[in-house]
Amino acid sequence: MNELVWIFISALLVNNFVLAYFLGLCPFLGVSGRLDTAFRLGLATLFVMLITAFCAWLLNTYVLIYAPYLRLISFIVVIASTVQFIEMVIKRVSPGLFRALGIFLPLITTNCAILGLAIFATNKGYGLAEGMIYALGAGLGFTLALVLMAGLREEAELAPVPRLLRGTAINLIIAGILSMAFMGFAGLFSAA
Amino acid sequence: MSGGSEKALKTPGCANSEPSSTRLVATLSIAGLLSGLIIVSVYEATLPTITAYQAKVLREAVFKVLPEIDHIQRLVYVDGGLTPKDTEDPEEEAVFGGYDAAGELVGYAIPSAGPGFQDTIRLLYGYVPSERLVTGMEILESRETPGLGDKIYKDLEFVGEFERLAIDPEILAVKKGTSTAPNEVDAITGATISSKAVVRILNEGNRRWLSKLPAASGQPPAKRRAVPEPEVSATTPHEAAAPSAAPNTDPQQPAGSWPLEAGG
Amino acid sequence: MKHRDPKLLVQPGPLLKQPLTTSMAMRDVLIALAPATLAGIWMFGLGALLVLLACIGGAVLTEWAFLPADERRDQLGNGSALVTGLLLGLTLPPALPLWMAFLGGVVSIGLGKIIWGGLGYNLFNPALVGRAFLLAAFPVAMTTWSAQTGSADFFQVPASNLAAPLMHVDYDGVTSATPLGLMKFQQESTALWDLMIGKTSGCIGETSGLLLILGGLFLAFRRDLDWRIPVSILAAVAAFSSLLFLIDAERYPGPLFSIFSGGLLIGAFYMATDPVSSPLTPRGAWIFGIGIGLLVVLIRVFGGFPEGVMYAILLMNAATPLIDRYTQPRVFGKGLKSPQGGQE
Amino acid sequence: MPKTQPDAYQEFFKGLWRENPVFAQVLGMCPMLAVTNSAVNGMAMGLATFFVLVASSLLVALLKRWIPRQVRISSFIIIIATFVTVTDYSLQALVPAIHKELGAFIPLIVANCLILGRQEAFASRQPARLALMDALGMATGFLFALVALGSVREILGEGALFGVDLFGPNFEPWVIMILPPGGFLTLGLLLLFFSWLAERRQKLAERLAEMEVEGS
Repeated sequence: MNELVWIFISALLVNNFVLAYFLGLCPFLGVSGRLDTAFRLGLATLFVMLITAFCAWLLNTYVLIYAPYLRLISFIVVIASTVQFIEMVIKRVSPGLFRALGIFLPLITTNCAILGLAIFATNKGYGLAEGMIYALGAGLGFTLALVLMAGLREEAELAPVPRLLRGTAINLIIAGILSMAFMGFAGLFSAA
Repeated sequence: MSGGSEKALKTPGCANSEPSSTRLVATLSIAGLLSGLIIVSVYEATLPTITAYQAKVLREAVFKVLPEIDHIQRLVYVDGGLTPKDTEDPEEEAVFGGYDAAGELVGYAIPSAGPGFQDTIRLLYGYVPSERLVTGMEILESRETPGLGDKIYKDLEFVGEFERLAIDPEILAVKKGTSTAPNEVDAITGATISSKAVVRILNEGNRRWLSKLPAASGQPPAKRRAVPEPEVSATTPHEAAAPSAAPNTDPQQPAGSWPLEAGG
Repeated sequence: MKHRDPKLLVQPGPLLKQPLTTSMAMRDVLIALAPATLAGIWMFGLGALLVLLACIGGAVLTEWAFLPADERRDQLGNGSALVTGLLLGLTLPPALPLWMAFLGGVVSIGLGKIIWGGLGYNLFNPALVGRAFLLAAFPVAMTTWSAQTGSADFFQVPASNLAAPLMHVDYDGVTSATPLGLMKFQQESTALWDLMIGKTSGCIGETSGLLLILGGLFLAFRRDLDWRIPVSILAAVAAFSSLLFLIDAERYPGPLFSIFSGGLLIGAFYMATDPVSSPLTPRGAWIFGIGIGLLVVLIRVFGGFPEGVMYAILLMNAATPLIDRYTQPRVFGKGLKSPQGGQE
Repeated sequence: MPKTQPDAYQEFFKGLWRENPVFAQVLGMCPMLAVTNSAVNGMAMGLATFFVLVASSLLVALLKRWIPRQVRISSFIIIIATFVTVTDYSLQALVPAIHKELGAFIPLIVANCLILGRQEAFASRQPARLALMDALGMATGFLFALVALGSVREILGEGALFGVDLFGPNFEPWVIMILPPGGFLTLGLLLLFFSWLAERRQKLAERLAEMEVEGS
């Protein structure tokens, strides 16, 4: 039980996918301009992550032990189809959200955070429960980073930021400061 | 110029006609087939080198943590006993037995893992059952802070603490320069958390394995649960429960619970 | 320079941002910090004074270097860079090499203030940005604490202070753990009275709890800070640590120890209350303070670091835009969006 | 021939500087920042990406005639994933030490938006020769960016460059530079530096143009 707690906390805060592993930077920098969009994209990513973790576990347990070399290809295929599916669902259920997420929804396919989740969970040898908790932590962590970033960026938009810094440079520096702040979580719940 | 050519070439091949779905499926199948073929051949070509390298790394680590051994044997714990087995199976827990030239068992190299300051630390440690001593510790994987936490493998003084270290009643990390008892380890100044994590991972490995390891040398006994060890220390409460089953299936992952506040 | 005047005044905090008021508020902060600063210098010797000066030097020089020539007089005159440098210095170990202290001042202003467009726009407390940078960059130097000096060796500057720029530090003097370090790694408590008057090792300005409270009360009396923030932080820390203390008094420190140890008081009164990087509404201030208190206890008790005040404040700084968003009246929340869209 | 020659060069050089994938387009940094904590790691990752990008661009450009538009993205991904898997195993067999450093981040090359982006935007629409030059240019630009990042972080973070000690044993390393925040800050400041350079050059060009006008 405690192990699951640690896996969750570790993926959520200590080894936050964006702020410690640099995964999912493209959407992190691209979609974090608006708070509500960021939040929804975060949840979409979380959802895809959960499904991916489940599929990765299935693949690992029943297919990849016989053909480990197919790992990458099969993960990619699973993620691509999942995203396709979610895209269809969102398009039907909420056209507004579909417009808001725009180009970035198909790009979840190449969102390294999703693929990274599948690969890391495999490397760490997680079972089903651990993998799902890991996905939950990673997805919530991604959402948290995205939402914090979006809030900060909306404020920074109003500030007289020097012209040269506008755009990606300031966003990266904000991310750097956030990443420094998240260092405070190091060792959380693992300390003796 | 380049813009013009871009437009001209934008729709190559069957520009206006909708390709049949058979053709789409066929294209993807051929692509998949070819890619599979390439991947399998590269995999087959590189596999021996990769396996040999991994085995070499592991072997070197085992030789580092166990003194004066001649050869090693991978042992898996099945049906309450240790059996030699070389193929890996994630369902089984394994240790490495180290033997001297005469084939007598010297000790075991036990893999263990647990949370460190930043991420999971994986390590291997040598254990000699006849003396109940840890004989060495080698970090296999860690992401501890450079310059601080990474001293758990860069600081030879700290690594040296694990040579001839008593395990009873439990290994303890104490403030640097204050270790007096044979079961105490000097923690690294400024990296107390990482040092304590290493010690905790060792204790965790002991909890999981000690009752499963026969002390006698030679052939690992089959199907014997009662272990001929001097005594199982009463101060480590987990030990009593440990032999009941192999609770965790993955040799890389420690069994049972992370001791949330253990060792405090 | 059309961005000089923001489209929306979203920060009508307790501090108005006219230059005159700013410089007055900064003077108040300096007055409030004076007792604790002097006590710190008295306790840790000349080296501590040099560290403070290095921080202030780094901060003021950076501000000067990056400001347009015509704004230098005004901006430097209001003393905000001076206060940032001083606050940074007060949270550093007294034996820190001066070049690191100077670098911290540079980073505080550079990353903490200039890139945001200057005073009044920084989303993180500048001094804490500098400190977080130093702690991540030089973890050993930033966690090596010298013991207090007696009056006899007041003028002895530790060799570590004078390490050559970019060069390694050699600690020759007696080092001793902070009360929080003792608590975390050796389960040793420190006498409460020693904590209150600052007879412990630690950062230059964070040891003398009573003087810090005195200054904080002065600021609150002068209406320079939002009293809700320190009150909610201290109350939250007291509540959470009491809870843990009741569960296991052996393992967890009591509420008074938690309040008087480490940088909690200086953080609660002087850093979390930075009007720019804290929420605007009273309800937001309560959430902000309780969040900081919770994070402080979480990091101190369950985290890897003995002290978590800096991280707690930075994290809640990061959450401040969100808190503002959800505590503002609905109309404002909606009104915020339209200028945003038109900004691009 | 003389007409396409300058074009090919142009395709190559635009990737190096003007359209540098990292400094100008800020593409493909997702999984790459994590391994730029030293110049060697940056270079290894850059070279791995180099191989994958050039090989898949060439293949896509050659095969584009046979790939229906509807399944092009899937086909691209299969091609890229194949090359990445090949790279992964080859590195693991040939240079296991470096493979261990880059670890789980090599498979993530698949998710590098730069690579898929080049296939979609260029290789699938241009003749193979231009596609190859474009890929070579982009890949070199990417390699350059990763090495630059890795170098800055290694110099400050360890006082060394490519493992060679620069400042002697007394240097106090800035540990933050090899930690995640250092990656963000370094890239942010490098971007700032490059946009400053670009602006300066533009101003210079404007001034030159003005002088010419005045002179004539």
